[in-house]
Amino acid sequence: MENLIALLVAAPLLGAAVLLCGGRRLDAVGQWIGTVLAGASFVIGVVLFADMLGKDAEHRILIQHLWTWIPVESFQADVTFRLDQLSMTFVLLITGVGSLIHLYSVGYMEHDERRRRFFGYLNLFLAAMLLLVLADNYLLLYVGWEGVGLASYLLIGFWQHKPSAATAAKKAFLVNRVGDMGLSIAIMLMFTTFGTFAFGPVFSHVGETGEGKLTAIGLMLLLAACGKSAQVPLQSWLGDAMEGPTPVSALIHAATMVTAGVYLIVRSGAIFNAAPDAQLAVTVVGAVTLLFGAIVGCAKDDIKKALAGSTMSQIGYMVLAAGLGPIGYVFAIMHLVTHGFFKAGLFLGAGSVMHGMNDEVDMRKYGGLRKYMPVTFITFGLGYLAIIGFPGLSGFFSKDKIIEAAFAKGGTEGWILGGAALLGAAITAFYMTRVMLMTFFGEERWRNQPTRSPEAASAEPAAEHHGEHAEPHPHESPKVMTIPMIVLAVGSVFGGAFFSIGDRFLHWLEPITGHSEGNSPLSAATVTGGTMVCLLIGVGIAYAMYGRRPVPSVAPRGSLLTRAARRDLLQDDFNHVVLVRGGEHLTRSLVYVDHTLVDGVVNGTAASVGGLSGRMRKLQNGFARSYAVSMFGGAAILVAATLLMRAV
Amino acid sequence: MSFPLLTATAVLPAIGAVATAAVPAARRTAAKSLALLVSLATLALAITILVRFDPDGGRYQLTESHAWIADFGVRYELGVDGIAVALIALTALLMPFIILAGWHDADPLETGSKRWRPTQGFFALILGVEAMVIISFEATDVFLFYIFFEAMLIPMYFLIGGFGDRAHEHGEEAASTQRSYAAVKFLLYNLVGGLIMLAAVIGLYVVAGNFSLQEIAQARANGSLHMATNTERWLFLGFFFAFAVKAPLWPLHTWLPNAMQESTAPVAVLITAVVDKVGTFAMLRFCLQLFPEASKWATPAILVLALISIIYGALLAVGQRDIKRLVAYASISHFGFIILGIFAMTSQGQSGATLYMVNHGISTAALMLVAGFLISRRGSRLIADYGGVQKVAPVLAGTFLIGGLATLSLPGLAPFVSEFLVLVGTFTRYPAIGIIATFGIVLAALYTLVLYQRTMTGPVKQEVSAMPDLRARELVVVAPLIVLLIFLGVYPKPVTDIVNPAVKSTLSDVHKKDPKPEVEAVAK
Amino acid sequence: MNPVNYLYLAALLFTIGATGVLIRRNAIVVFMCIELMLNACNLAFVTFSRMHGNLDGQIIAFFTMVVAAAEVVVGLAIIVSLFRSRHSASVDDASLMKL
Amino acid sequence: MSASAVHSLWTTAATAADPISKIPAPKIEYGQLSPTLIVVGAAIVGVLIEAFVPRKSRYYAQVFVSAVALVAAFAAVVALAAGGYGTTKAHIAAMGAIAVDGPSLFLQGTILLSGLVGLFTFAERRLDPETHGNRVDSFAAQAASVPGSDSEKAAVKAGFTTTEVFPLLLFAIAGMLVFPSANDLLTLFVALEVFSLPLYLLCALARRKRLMSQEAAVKYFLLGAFASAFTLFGIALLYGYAGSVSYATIAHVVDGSVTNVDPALANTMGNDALLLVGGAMIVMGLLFKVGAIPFHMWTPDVYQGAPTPVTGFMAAATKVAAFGALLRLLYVVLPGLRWDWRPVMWAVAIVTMLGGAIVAITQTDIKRLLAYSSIAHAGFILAGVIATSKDGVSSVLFYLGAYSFVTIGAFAVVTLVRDAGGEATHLSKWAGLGRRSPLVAAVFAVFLLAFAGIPLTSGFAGKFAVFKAAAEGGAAPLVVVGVISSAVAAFFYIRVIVLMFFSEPRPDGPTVAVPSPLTMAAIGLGVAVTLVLGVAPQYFLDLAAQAGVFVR
Repeated sequence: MENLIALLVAAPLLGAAVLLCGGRRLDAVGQWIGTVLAGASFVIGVVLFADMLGKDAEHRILIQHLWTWIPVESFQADVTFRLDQLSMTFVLLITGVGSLIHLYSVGYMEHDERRRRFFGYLNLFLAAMLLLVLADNYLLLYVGWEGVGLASYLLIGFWQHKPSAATAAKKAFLVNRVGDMGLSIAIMLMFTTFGTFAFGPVFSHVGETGEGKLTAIGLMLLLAACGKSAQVPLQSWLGDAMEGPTPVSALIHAATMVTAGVYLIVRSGAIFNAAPDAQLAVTVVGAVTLLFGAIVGCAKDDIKKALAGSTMSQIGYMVLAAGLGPIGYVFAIMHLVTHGFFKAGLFLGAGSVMHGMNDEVDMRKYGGLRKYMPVTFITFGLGYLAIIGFPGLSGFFSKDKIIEAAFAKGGTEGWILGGAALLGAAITAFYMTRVMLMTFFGEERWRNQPTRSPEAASAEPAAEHHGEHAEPHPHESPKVMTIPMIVLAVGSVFGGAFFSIGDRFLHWLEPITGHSEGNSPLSAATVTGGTMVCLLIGVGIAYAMYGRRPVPSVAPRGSLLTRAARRDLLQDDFNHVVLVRGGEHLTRSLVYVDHTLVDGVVNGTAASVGGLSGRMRKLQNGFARSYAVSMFGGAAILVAATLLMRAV
Repeated sequence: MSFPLLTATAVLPAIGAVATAAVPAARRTAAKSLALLVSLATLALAITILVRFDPDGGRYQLTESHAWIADFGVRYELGVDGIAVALIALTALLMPFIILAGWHDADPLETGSKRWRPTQGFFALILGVEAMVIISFEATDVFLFYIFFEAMLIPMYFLIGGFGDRAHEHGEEAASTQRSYAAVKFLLYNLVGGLIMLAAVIGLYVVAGNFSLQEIAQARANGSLHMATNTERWLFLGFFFAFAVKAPLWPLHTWLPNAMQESTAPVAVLITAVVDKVGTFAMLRFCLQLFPEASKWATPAILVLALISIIYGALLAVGQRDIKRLVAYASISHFGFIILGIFAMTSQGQSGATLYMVNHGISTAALMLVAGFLISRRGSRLIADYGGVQKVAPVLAGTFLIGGLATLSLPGLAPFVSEFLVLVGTFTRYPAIGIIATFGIVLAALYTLVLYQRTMTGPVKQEVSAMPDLRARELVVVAPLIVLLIFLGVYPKPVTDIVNPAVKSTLSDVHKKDPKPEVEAVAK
Repeated sequence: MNPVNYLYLAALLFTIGATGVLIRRNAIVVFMCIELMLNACNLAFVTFSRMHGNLDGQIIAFFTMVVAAAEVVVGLAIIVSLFRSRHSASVDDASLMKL
Repeated sequence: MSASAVHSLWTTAATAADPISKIPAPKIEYGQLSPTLIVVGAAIVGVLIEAFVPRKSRYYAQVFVSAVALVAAFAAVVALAAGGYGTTKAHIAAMGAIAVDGPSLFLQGTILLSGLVGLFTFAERRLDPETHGNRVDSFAAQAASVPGSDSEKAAVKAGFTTTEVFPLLLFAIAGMLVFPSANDLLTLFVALEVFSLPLYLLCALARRKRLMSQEAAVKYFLLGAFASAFTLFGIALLYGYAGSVSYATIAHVVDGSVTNVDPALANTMGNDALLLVGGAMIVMGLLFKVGAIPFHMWTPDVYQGAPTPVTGFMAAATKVAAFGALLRLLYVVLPGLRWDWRPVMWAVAIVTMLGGAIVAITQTDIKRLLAYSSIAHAGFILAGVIATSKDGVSSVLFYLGAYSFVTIGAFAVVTLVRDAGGEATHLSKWAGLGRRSPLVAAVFAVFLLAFAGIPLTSGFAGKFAVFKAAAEGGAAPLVVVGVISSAVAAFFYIRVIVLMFFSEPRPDGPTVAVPSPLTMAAIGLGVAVTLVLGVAPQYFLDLAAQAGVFVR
């Protein structure tokens, strides 16, 4: 059975290779090759899953050793896959959602002449992501880790002719690299500490080293997670990443890749459990980010950016949960999965809206779309209910559990974290309602509008085939796009319930992550109630602001906070001033130094020798008598020196 | 006595060089094909060496030893260890690509006399360099090594000064003056280094009485040859200086950007990918084996310099406006990594460094050659003159991107393996330095992606709108390199297996052991 | 009388000759000064010969004279040809080659 | 000393019963002196040829005689060496005047060979365009006629050539043969003059640029005479110090190993002031010949002005002879004084190496450039001289051998590059030579690289040998300085190469004349020796090593 594991990765990899090297002759069928291979990978996943369910809990770990990768003395890196419940969960999520989004893209990218390459990249991403979750040691994981980074770079910058896209892609890669630094340092630390970086040995020997080392490792892992999962302080790239095609935003920047950080933390649970300080740091980062993202989400008028903010904040939840240790791991993953459903759904919905609105992304130019694109409206709506945690829907279960766990951490920390989580829930409700209202309700602000706000100009070449001018004609998207949305909507409705009833998910993952019930100061019921209250408050405020009165189609100046939030709470400005400007100055001055100082010294020496030569040359003045003088002087010196030598 | 394989491998290209030079002026293509054939034949010989070499065999294999200049205690001694084998293979491997890539670089445009044969000269010189590089990898006699280490400069000098980019922003006159400036700079830097090494070589003779690497190393080991501490240090510095210039190590690096900027892309590859490797290789083989104590004494300083090279080179690469200069500074940063790995004195570090030499050779070749194709199309080296190439020449852009990704050592591509080994190897002994060096990978991403973004993406510039995509010949050059990058990235074991034993014995020469992990997590 | 004085004289003559070479312009005069130096040497030889009581010095003196004579031949030939082509025997005029 | 003692000198002489029997007949080993004698004989024959052979056939006769003589002399040297006179049977010949030993034989061989090659360049008659249907060489048609005068035109028209150069050359060579093997100071001095005077004349005989040629001759002559005056005075002082001019005796006195000093002589004999001053002055004379700073200033002017074949011969052979004599003087006569002269020579060597290299950087005339390079090389050789060890001697011998051929070859190439005004020696004219005639440029590049001491050329082997000896002799600082100055020197050799290969050829650039087999032979030999001594120097190193011992 374990021999199938390699195929999981191989299928999409093959797809990528074929599509990228295949050349123009594959342009026609490219999208289908990609989709089929993604599907194939999903099927294999399902088969393995079925097989795994067949076994009992302790025999569910499959190891497939492929080959020895880097053997240098004690440094032994192998290409070994490990399929256990945790990775299984991810495999299904990745391949499942992935396949759906492939399908969706077939319609979405229909008119893009570089479609073949797009699907190639998507497959590449799947392969890398699967490698990431299937790796049995950190170095191999690192390969997948950077692989997904590459894929996201390529996909964000897919419309390379747009400078904004290219810049966003570069930014994403760079910020991720900063995180990757953390991961590589963590690996080095593990190697020096344990002499290996394979999961098994490291986790089993965690106890034998000091907490300091482990904390260091944990913090480095956290840094990596921050980069990949867009957590504060490395979150700045996610917003810009929306430059990519919407399916990409759905798959990579909502459902799967950005959750890799959570995977990393949960996977390294053993280490974190032994390093409380690191755990605390994780929870703090999570809490901060979930608020940060939420606030940003409130201020954005660009529908995708608003959703991006929400993604950030939702992942904040997961990280927070993961930071709580055994209490939270399972729920972190569970929320991750449900979030995968509804956030992907929401993005696809947003994509569908844009598709119908000449790729308009400014929600202020939407409004009252529900009757033009019913399917989109319904699926999006369900996703919306799920994310705000409407009772019974998936978000409700997963998020609720996290909030409970946060309180269960106990002590002041527990209160603070729990409070943050609750507040987050309220804000989530607010901004999602805002999105909902601005898009599907209210008067139709897109009528007699100068279409296509300049910043969205030529946003997506698909537009070139729609009317560039006059007002848009909102319409429902083709089947190939709506079907995936529907499927995901189903997932986001029933997923949570399915997982939580009888703690299925808990029992499924427990053998890997371990689980412990914290002693919550509040009863589960209280927490749920509190959540509900927050939810209502959020929705209420949003309704008051955007449902009752008309939405101005140009953004009002807004309060200081709003304006800050619109600019991602000034985080980018900070980066720009400190890193970019500073960096430019540094490099420019270094170039100068290299030219004048380092090079100058050498050239200076050469020049001075030349000058000396020129001066000495003058002595050769052509007059025989002066030559005689020098000889005479020379002789005198010679004699004097010889005598002197004898004297001393 | 068996067939002198090593000598043959070095002599073949030498003969080829003479033959190529002798081809009449009119028969240019003949000369080119001849050169290509010779380089391929040399590759075949190199592969034979690879096959005949037994990783678990003695330290130096396929040895040859003949009397040469008894008065100077010099013998004609050849022998290869794993490190040398790897580098010889690299050299022989790159040559055909270099020749193929430079196919049209030396077609004469100005009318010299009937007997003026730049094309023949160009390829003859390239083969000459190959011969000298190979023999200096093979030499186990210090003097023999020195001779070719020095002699190498002359053909390189003519290659740099004699042949430059076709189109030049300031016209041919300015170009030739800049070229000869670069050439002279290259030569003087390396000559000064070499001459200082000469003093040390003489000193070594005075101390040791002969030049046989094995004998001296042995004598050092069993204590029969004692060097006064200061003597050893001075000699070490003499040797190291020369190698540091060649490598190049900050602050002796400034010749490299000029040289690479002014010479044609294939020659630039020849410089960084092949010739400079002799410097780092020699550190590993000569500095450590001949002067173990002094090496250890100098390690801290050298590590710091290497660290500076890494960061400094990367930062300057970010600040460059000229594609070739950018690659040059990137190389400086990479050489910093190599030297770091060598002097970390751990098996990971040194194996990594050796692997790095190979991988850097391949990756730079890929990146630089594609850059050369790009430049030859547009006739400018300035980054600012490009934009949106990806749209008009996707394959070119793709290969360029892969080359770039290799340069920023993306996991899955060969350079990652070596770079990570170097980092780990350094980290295990000097955590702080290891961490600072890690910043290099972020900067690498920065300069590579900036380069790619400015040249390949964005709206299509008017001048590049008509740019043709890679031609067959160019694809033949690039594709194998890329395949190799991926293969060695996924399965570097063949190389490491060859290299590891050599590194092991080098380490034992300097009496260094890998630091033990704190916890014995893996059962031995 | 102490023969050492002759040595002093010889040294004096030698110095005078050398000085003349350094300060005089006319090639002929310069050449004469050189001859003077040679003769100073001869004087020294003869004096030493007398002091040592062996004849070597005196014989050497003869050799020196012969050599000096030969030098005169060559020297005058060169100087005269120079004079004829330049119409001046000043050594300072002959400074085409410099630097 | 008392009057009576002096009086006794005469009386003894006067009261000799049978004076004839008192004077012992000199015993001359003609066989061992044969090389010198052959050359001198040939020179005299040459003079006779000038006197009796009709003008038309003089040239051929002269060339023939000189060539035969030189070859024969070389054969004689080889025979002597083979006879073991270089090693086991080495001894003092000709009543203590000449030392026949390793160094002298080796150097004589070198001088003869470079003399032969020099002869080839002298005899070259294809480079200058034929005037009035007469082949002409690079020597004045009639030295006596005033430049540009009618008589000169007439002489040219008549197709005169100064065939006297060949006997002159032979005389010079004869003197050079004696110079390094002279074993007493008188012989040294005579030999010095014997090879100097012909050179003075040869310098004046250029066919083109006669004014410069004559000027060179005057400068060379005046300064040379000036220097030899110093030498002579030095000899006088040494004589005064030791009471003899024989090397052996002086050495003994210096060592203090001489017994029964006549108290009457005590006040001069063994007076160190005399010794030191005298020694310094002789050394100065020799340093003048080798062109060491500060006695070098004649070198550039003379090298530039003299006819290029003469320059080449002079640069090579004079250095060989002078360094031979210097070696013998320092190793045989003044070893006891080592601690006095070594520091001084150190200084001279350093100044010479650096000075020569640095000034050369800014030269614009190829011949002057080579002159300064030869100065720098003198410095390198001095480093070997200072080693004061057997290795030192042999390394210097090897270096001289290697150097002389490179030099003659280089100057021979210079004679090929010509324009309307004769040889085009200004560097700017050499621009792009590599494009015009790659072969010549390549050959010259080889010579330059040899000068620069790039590996695989004889220059490197020689430099290595010398520095090695110096380092072993404990002169490590000298080696470092030498290395640095080689770096500086490399710069201007490279500059010439850049000029030849990388810069665009001038439209008014010079043409490269196609020489006769003679010059080709000279150049070819130069290249061959350069490469052979660079790649496989072992045999010659052995030779030099065997020849490294002086006889006392």
